[in-house]
Amino acid sequence: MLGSGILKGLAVTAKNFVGSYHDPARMVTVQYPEERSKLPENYRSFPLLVCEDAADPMGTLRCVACQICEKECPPQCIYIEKSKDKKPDATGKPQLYPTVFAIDTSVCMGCGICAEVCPFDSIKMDQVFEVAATDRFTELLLNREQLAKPNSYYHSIHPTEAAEVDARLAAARLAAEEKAKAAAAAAAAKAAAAATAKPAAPAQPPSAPPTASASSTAPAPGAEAPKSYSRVS
Amino acid sequence: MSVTAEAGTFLERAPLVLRDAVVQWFPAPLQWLAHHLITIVAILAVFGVFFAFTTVAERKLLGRLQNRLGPNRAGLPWIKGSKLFGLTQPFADAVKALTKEDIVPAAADKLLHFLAPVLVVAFSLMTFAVLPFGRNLIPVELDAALLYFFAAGSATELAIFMAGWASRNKYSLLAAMRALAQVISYELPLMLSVVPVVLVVGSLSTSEIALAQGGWTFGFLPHWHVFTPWGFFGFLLFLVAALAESNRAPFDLPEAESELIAGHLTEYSGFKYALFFMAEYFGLTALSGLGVTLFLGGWQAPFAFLEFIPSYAWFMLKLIGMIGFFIWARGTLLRLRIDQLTRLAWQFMVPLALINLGNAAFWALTSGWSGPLQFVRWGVSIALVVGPFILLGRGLNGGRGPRTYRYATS
Amino acid sequence: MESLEQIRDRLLARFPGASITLVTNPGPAAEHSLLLSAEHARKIAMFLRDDAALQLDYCSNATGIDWPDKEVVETKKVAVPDPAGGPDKVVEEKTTRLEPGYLESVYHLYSMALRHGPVVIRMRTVNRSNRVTLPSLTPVWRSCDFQEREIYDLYGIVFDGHPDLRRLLMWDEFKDHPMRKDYVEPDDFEWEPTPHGAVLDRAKTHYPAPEVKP
Amino acid sequence: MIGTGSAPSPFGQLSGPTVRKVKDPFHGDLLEVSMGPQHPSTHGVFRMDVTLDGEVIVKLKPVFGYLHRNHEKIAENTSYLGSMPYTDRLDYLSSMSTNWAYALAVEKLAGLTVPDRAQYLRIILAELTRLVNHVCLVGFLFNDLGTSFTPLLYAFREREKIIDLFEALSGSRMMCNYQRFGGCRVDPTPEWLAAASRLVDNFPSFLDEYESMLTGNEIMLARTQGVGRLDPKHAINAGITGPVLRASGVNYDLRKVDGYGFYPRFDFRIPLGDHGDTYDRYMMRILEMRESVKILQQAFRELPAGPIMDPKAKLRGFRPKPGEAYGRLESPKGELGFYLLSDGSPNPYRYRVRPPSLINLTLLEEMCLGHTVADAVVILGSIDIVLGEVDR
Repeated sequence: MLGSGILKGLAVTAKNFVGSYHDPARMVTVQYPEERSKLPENYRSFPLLVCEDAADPMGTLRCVACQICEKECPPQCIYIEKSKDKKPDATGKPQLYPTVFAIDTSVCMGCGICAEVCPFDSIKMDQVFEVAATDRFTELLLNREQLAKPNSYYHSIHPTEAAEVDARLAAARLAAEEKAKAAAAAAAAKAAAAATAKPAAPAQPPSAPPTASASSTAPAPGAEAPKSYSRVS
Repeated sequence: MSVTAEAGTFLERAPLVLRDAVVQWFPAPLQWLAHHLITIVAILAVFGVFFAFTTVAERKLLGRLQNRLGPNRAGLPWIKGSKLFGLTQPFADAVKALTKEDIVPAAADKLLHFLAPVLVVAFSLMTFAVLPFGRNLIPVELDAALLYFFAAGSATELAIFMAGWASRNKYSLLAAMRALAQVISYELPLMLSVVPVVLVVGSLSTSEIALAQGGWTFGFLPHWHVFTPWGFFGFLLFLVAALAESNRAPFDLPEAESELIAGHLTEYSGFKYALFFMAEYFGLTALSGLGVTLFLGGWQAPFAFLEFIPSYAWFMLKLIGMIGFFIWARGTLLRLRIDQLTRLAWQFMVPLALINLGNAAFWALTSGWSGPLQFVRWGVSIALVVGPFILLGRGLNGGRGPRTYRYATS
Repeated sequence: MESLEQIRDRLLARFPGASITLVTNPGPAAEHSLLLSAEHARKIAMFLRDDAALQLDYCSNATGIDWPDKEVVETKKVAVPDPAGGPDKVVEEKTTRLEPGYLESVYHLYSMALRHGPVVIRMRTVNRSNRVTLPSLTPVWRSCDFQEREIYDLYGIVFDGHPDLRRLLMWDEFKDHPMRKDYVEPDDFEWEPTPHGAVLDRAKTHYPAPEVKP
Repeated sequence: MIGTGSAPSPFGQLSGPTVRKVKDPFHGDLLEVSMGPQHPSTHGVFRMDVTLDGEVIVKLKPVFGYLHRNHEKIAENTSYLGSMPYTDRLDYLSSMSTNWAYALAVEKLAGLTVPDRAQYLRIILAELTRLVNHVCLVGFLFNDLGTSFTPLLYAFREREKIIDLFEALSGSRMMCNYQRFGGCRVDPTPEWLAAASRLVDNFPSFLDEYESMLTGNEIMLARTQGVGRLDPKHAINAGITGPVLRASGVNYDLRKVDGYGFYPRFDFRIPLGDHGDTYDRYMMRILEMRESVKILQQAFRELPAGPIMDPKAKLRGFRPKPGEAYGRLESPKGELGFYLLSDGSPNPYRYRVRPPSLINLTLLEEMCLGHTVADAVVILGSIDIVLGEVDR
């Protein structure tokens, strides 16, 4: 009969009207600034740079300025300048580090490819989505001081992934240590062999002591950064 | 208008007593003027506030129908963090509308463009003059109140046409034409759905019609017209026609957002836009008030033991109920096309309203039947309503209906 | 479906004057294609659409490809007689030859009726100038309508016989064809000073970044 | 351009209706209206130059390009991987399908294989995307039909639940960037799978409620049945694909025809319409969603364990051998194809998207002629376009 479809429709909306008062499956609205729905662990917004030590972020960046992310970034929003000198990285190997690491977040589309291709687990995706600025040309261009976040922060936003990364890095560090030890042992053996012939040269480990924490050996960040780029004054 | 306040509870008499008291302060030659001014101010105040809260109620109700919260943030500006369930939202909206820039298109007819919102509000306010808001509470007692109501009510569509034409916008022009087509189509069924009431009551005066619906059958069934077959059916026709007349969904063709952007309102902004908005709600309220008066017993209480509640409260309650239904329908239904709209009016509603007129005549003639004949009376009356409805409905549907579909598996 | 060679042979038998070449696709997809000469292309397309065994009633994709002029370096070993009378010296002689570029349009055809495909056909223009024409296949497959307009817009191939050949994506007053490999973006492309695109330079000039407010 | 070159307007220059004199004195004047690019119902910045006789359309020309960003050129200057996030932005309502289409073409180009688990995950996500897309389409269609957002918001409520799942899996609600060449990026946790399975099981009840609300509504039937008919012969010739084609009764669904992915392992049916009008196109979406639910339930039952990436696939320094490939799949909107031509460099030499949204608009004018403005909006809504894909 004419009108039955209309009545059915009215019944459905009435059901939803009542349901909106008691049924959470129907009422899905969240009052945003006061209530927040939980972000999933995989959520990504903009990139961040992981550093080991919150006290000395510039000294302990994991980034080795390999520039892979710069190349792979689809909108080309990353800009990196390599350092001239080297300093030990997380695994203790002497590595370059970025003197400039800038990401233009007004261009960044948050695709996460930089984090995916980073072989050093240095660039990761942040979860801060309330990014606002009054000037889109300068305030959204983040430099490395603004990008650097300690590992503990990374753990707090992506616990599972960060644990995996830490395990991987620990394994790498262990391997490097063992390799260094083996090299040291070999060198020592060689030295000992040499010493039997020529007891003059003392044994020298081939690289910086791997057991030393990276932060302690790194030079102060302000000191090594070129003057024109140093923001902290 | 009957000046003497009848006996009744104090609350029932309060508005009239108050008015008479204030009128007494004026010198005698000015009392008639004071009398009318007070009435006008009272209507403006009551229905102005009512309009404000209707907008917020509509938004909240629609929100809940759509599983949203609706506006719930606007509180008092000087109390930080106050929310008041968003009840002050309309006042914030009013401030916004007042402070917005008023843009008039360069090519527009400036005078008509300005006049249209003024006229649309004026016409829609005029209809309030003949609504009996309570026992003896009617602004102007007219013998031909219904005719006056329709005359004033349909004039609003002319103002809409004016707005559409004066804007010099193609969408507005289309909207104006639609508004005219709509008013021509729906004036007729609207009036024809009202004629049975006039026929049965024997008066065009709205207060008489409201009075005639007093009393109860068996002590519990009110004598409201909606509880008779012809009245129920007439009420349905009236509802549909009123929706169309007040340009509400599913008949909001002049304003059709998805087709004509905002129709005749496309080139309006700021307070002029707000005036159109106001007029729409005034028209809706007035038509609902008329529906309440004609079919839902006016200000009559539904049960005898509830009569201690003042009559104007009953009127308001019924009014709110009807507006609630309009909002509900808006939240559910989709829009007709203009040709379907006119076809619905001419091929379905006009014939049905005419049949219903005959039905009412039958009902009036057989008022003396009693005993088993009473059942015959009801049966014949219902058949007169349902039969044509189904037949015409089938014709209107034109073989449309749900379909079955075939499937391929490879 | 018959193989592409069979189709080619059938076409050659049916259209004796036409030149139809098989273009092989070296990739793992191995979707080879037929290169049609422009003058017979529409007739061949009609045949492909209406032939009972093929019924390629659906042209899924039409696209253009730009092959710019290429310098080909050819090395030839030339025996130079030794003036001293010794044995001939073999000298490698390098000649550079300019291989003229061309624009190409590629159509992927399928059959909805027989559910096979794709048959890829392609056509090449003579050169890369601004008024290079190819026959339009829109009269054969209406689905080429917008796609050929797009090719015209982005590559500048003018399709003869297209019912409504206008630019599709760029505005009508636009001059160049942006998908050509040698397209140079105009400098005043965006009047607004935006960091997009030139971000690398900007990063240099804008570093040091402003103070971060605590 | 239409609308500018005609007789001087009697109403002045700015916003006056451009009225063109027609020779026939009994025919009245025609009104040229530019619907769009700012119009509530053109689903973005689409524009139709419409010529009206009263309210009846006598001419309609679609105008594109307001969202053109030359995606193909960008992709030709980016590595293969770098184009993946851009494909999200083509059909931003169904990015998982678009990702897959691109991955499919690259896999065909480079000869990569996809592990079983990834194949199942792709089907799960593509079908969830189909639900998202169709539920959005239906909601928007009702909005075009003039409801006050109610069906749209019910639809968005359910869509929200699905894109919450996408967010939990891929990190982004709409710009998923999830598929990779030779597999998928993230392996879902068992909790995610359980939540998705629960959602899918509840989906038919939502559809039932949704359908009881408006499918049988008399106004809905009057507005959609017989409106915008498309006959199969023209539809095939115009390359129209997807639900729009199947509403005209042509049984052509790439999930069955090409059998890409693991679709041949799945048991599902293809709904077909007989009238090819707007109502059929609407019902195709509803029925396809019901079939998608079946596919999803089967996929959740059969999902195998194992790796999700082809070990041969390389993330960095990906250079396919020279060659070309055309990969296509049944996106929710129709046949989405990617044509790739590699010259052995890290960037594609030619990268082409075959956008179903654009090509499905080929017959828009024919479908709208003789109908009113109100119908044109509905017909456009029933075709289901996303301007990100139309304009690229």
